[in-house]
Amino acid sequence: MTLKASNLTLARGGVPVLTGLSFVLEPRAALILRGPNGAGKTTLLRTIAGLQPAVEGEISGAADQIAYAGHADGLKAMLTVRENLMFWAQVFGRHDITPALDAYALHPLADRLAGTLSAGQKRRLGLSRLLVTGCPIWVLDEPTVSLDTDAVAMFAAAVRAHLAQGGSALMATHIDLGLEADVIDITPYRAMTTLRVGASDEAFL
Amino acid sequence: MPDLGKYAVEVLSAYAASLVLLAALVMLSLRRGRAARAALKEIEAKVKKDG
Amino acid sequence: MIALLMRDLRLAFRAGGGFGLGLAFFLIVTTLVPFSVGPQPALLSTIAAGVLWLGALLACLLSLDRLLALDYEDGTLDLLLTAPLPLEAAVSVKALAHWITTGLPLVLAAPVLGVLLNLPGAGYGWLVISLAIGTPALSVIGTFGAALTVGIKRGGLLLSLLVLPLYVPTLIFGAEAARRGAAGLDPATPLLMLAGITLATIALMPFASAAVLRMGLR
Amino acid sequence: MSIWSYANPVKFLALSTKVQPFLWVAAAGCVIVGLIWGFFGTPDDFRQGSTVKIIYLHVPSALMAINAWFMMLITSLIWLIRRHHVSALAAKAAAPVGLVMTLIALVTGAIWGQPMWGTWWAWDPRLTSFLILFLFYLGYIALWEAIEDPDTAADLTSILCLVGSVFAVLSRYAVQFWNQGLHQGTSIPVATGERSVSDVFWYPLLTSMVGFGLLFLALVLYRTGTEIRLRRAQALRVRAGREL
Repeated sequence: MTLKASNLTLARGGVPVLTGLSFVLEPRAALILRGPNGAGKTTLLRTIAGLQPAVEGEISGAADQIAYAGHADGLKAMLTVRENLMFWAQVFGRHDITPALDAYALHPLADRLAGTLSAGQKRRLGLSRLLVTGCPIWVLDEPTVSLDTDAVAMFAAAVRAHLAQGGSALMATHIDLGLEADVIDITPYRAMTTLRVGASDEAFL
Repeated sequence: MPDLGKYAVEVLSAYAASLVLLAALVMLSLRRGRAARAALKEIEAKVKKDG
Repeated sequence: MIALLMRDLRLAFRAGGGFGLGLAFFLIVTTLVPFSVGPQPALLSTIAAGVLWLGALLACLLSLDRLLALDYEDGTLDLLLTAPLPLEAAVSVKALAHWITTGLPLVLAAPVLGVLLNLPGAGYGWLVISLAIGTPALSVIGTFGAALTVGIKRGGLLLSLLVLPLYVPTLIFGAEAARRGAAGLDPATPLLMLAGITLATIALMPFASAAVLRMGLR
Repeated sequence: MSIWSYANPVKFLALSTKVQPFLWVAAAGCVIVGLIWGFFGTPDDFRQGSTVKIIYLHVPSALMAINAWFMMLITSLIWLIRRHHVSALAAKAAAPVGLVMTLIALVTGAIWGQPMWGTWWAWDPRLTSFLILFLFYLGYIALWEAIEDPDTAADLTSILCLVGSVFAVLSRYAVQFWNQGLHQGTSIPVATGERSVSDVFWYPLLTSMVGFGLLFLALVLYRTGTEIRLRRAQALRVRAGREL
């Protein structure tokens, strides 16, 4: 499934942050977003994931293909690792969570309550959720936050395996994962404050 | 002043209460309106100076 | 959908899940009533049906602010929004889970508390029936209120302010049915109206709740 | 030129600034004439005595209390369908006015009810409905205040207004079913065209109702202007902040 975004204008809090951004994400490819804080990486990823509408432009090939992982992992402290994963697998209509446990070395933790895990372990659990969704396009916002070197390696391996199976990944990260990935710097697409088209407060300027 | 008979207190208090409420509403609206005008003027002047 | 229901139920029954809080609240409110109005059996038996309905309603309200706020805080709502599950179905399931963990225990506990308030013998059946028909509406309407206030810090009080007026028709018909039942009158009309409200809210409110959630999470 | 062109804030402000002086004068004139005429120029009712004079406040405010919600319902729908900001802000501006109108109707009603029914408050369907309406206004205003993003606030309050309208109507019937009530029938039945009020009372009442209507309009226009200015100030501030 090819994800295409063309001529996107995106707004945060009603004010345009990015404009004129286009990219294509082919199967088996990864695309890494770079840009300073506040450049609009999270806004872009949330828009691609369908959590907010684009002000202008078109996104194709995204419907029901996307597994999104944001800053929060959607874990329940009072459920075990296994129960948390099983829940997300079932929401996406699947049942097998063993590969996910394998990929992030979660077997020893499987019956611990998620609330008792360390921050890095929680993050591993959150990332393993991507594997149980079975979705071909991963949209990841700072996936490596609070991961140690080993865990980053596990993540890189998981992404590589995902790409090898025909999947694709779009992520915002500052860490070099050693992937064959295109990098797109979104700084030049920053919307000028004079840009009015489509802003929710446009009528008031 | 008309003769209000035995209900004078009721009638007068009804008028007084209503007029006070209406006056309060108008006053509050005007105050908020003036504050908004002032705030807008300030920011418009600043934007013009900067840009 | 079943997965979501099972997860919500499991969370409610685990430690800190809040199951039983509503029930305890219901018990305390019912216990406090005689302290405030006096212990005369005749007085208590006339107000019993209404007090029990009001207590159940308040107990329902108590757990609403956890209904969506917890899922919002840990990011589950965002992830559910991107999942292939329609949001309308998700909020319906969450309302159902709320009813099973809050409404249903209240329905079952009401007759026991009726004893404390001298509920007339004829009233027990109708009280349970009216609560069983009416409490699902409370959960569904409450879910709408929870969806409206989901992104708001300290939205609990606001949630009550928004939801309580919406509860008026349900309370009127529900308590009326229970009261008529207790007084030995025919409760059919208010019960049918109550059933109508419940069915209509179950059918329509999830769309409003889902729309509101989508707008609020944007 | 279509009516929608006034959905543009600048045009709306220009027009509303132009008509407002006339509106204020007309509103004040009608309210004052209606009330003075009613207060000094009408006889006492043979049953209700001088309390009948309260009608010149009670009926117009009750009328506007309902019309204000109705207006909010329509402007909310326009916002949801056509996304005109002025419409959403007009709904926001009208809510406190409606709240005060409801309060006046409740207070005058209670003061009137005391000598007539022997009680300040009765759980009569009309009184109860107005109390519920009051609660709806409170909730609506509180929701506007609680949400930071103005567009999200407009969206959510619009839906609340829609859902609230349905429940308000439902409550009206529920309350009627629940208690038949003391309140007299409607004073101005629209359908039959027959009035239960005689001409002596009717003309000052009509003047007062027109006055309250104009006052409502003037207040809403003024307050909508305030909201537009605040919104513009916020928009400019956000953008000025991002330049830095």
